[in-house]
Amino acid sequence: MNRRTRLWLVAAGGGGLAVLLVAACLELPAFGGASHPYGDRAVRASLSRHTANTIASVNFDQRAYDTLGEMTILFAAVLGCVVLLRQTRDEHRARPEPEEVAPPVRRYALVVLPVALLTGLYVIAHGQLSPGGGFQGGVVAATALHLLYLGADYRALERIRPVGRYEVGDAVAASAYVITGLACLIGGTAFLANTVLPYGTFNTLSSGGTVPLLNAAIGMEVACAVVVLLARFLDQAVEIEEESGK
Amino acid sequence: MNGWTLTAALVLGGGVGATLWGVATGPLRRRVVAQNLSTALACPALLLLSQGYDRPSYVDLALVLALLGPVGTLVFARLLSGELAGDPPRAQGVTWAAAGLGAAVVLALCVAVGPGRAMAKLLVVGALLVGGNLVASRALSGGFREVSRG
Amino acid sequence: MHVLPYLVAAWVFLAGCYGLATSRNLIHAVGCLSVCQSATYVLLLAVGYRDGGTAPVFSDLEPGSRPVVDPVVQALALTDVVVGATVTALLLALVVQISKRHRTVDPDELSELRG
Amino acid sequence: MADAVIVVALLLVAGSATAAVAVRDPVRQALVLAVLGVALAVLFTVLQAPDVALSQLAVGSVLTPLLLLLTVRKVKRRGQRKGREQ
Repeated sequence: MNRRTRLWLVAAGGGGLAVLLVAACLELPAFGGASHPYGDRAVRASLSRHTANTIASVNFDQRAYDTLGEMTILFAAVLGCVVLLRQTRDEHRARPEPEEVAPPVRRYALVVLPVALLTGLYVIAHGQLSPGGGFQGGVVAATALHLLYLGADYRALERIRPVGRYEVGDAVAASAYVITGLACLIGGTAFLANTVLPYGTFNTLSSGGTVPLLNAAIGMEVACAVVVLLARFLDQAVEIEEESGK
Repeated sequence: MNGWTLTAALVLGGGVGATLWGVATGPLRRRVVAQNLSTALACPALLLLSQGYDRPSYVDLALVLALLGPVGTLVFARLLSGELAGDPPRAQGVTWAAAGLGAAVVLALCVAVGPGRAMAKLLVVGALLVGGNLVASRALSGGFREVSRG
Repeated sequence: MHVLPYLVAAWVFLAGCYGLATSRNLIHAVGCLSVCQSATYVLLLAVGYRDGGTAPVFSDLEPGSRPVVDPVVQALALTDVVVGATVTALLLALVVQISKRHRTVDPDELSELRG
Repeated sequence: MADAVIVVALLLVAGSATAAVAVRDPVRQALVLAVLGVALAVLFTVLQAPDVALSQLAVGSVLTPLLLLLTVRKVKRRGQRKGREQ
């Protein structure tokens, strides 16, 4: 099937799909309508459990089992990357030479790194209060670590980021999520059910029962996963070379 | 008719729209500067929206964008230092204009919000935004020596 | 205005599919796939919007004082953004493997290398 | 006036998505994808979804471009030497 027939097939299929999509869009309820049955119930359930951020309550309380699935997908994707990007026999690891960076950029990276790390932890900790949560805070914290690569060079980053520890951290955080769920089971209720811990007072750091715990577990898991992911890509792009120097 | 959201719409439509045109066409050096400007203009727009919707918790968004926007540009400056070494981007004027707009928006919001914790947070966002974008534009125009492996 | 967000979501999805089908570089194809994914976020959040509504985050808002948008679709979109990024990383790892084994990233050249 | 912002954000997203697909070179596409990430974050803020906007900002501004550019560098490094050998 050469390129031309394939393009014709894409055009025909795309055209049909476009017609169906537009027809469906015209039938959808008007944008901005007021009937959100699930939304109202989710807000009521979240407020009944003293969780200020309803989205965190949906993610870590009402649909905590789904988030377990999401976390497993994330863990499997990072595992796949680690396996695919490993150093094979016909490759050797070349030492990355130190990189000379303009002083203002280096100062900026060293100043912003702790601020970004702090912001990432703040976003994780306030996950069940203000906008944020484990997923976003984990990515912000992991990106903050790589400021050292951007501001200085790869050797500086490797010194402060032992990859083995982050892989262990990834696994520990993933199992912490499951253990919290089992603790709820042992506590006499369903797996991952938020009826064991007291809900605390509304809009405080300890409110929401198990939501903060699951939030922290997901935050650590996403942060470690992104660090391991970027470590593998950086190794491939910066250090690992073919045996014949290619 | 909320003045804040209207200003945000203007900043988005005019500023970020122009950077979208700049990043999609033209030489690589202009595209990289346009990417830097897109975050430099989106952050004030987010601040205006948070004031327009009367939701102080949206300022966290502008804080994270003020932090990670310049880091994204540093990524491009670092990994494209090879291609950019040929004709380094010269965009001091535009970057200073964007930084000026950011500072003006932060000051306007500080006046509207009044003294207190919220103003302190706004000033932090403003400092990060202006400082970050100036350093990022400095990094673009020759922050990294042309590097083979990096 | 009542149907514009859904049409934009459909347009972004079709543009992503077009880019995916006619791409001559696998890295470009992975980028087009992430464009397709972002179309689903736009559709999800457009379905959950309510006129005059605000975010159901009550850290700085008195519950019940203002109409709120639908939090369930936001929870769906939120986790998918991060998982989508790691799946994009997995696809890029596959592209690196393909470029190692077949010395090319052009899908047309790849289909001719039968084993 | 809220509708005006929504329309502007939607058009920004549609434009940057079309640009991300139209640009064929992966390096330039990484730049346009970064701008698409910012446009999506603004659209999510306008649709009152700050959590999703925060997530898109964190992922779209640094993580995706860094992964794309590292892959381009790894693939190009192989290509260059292959070109030099012929």
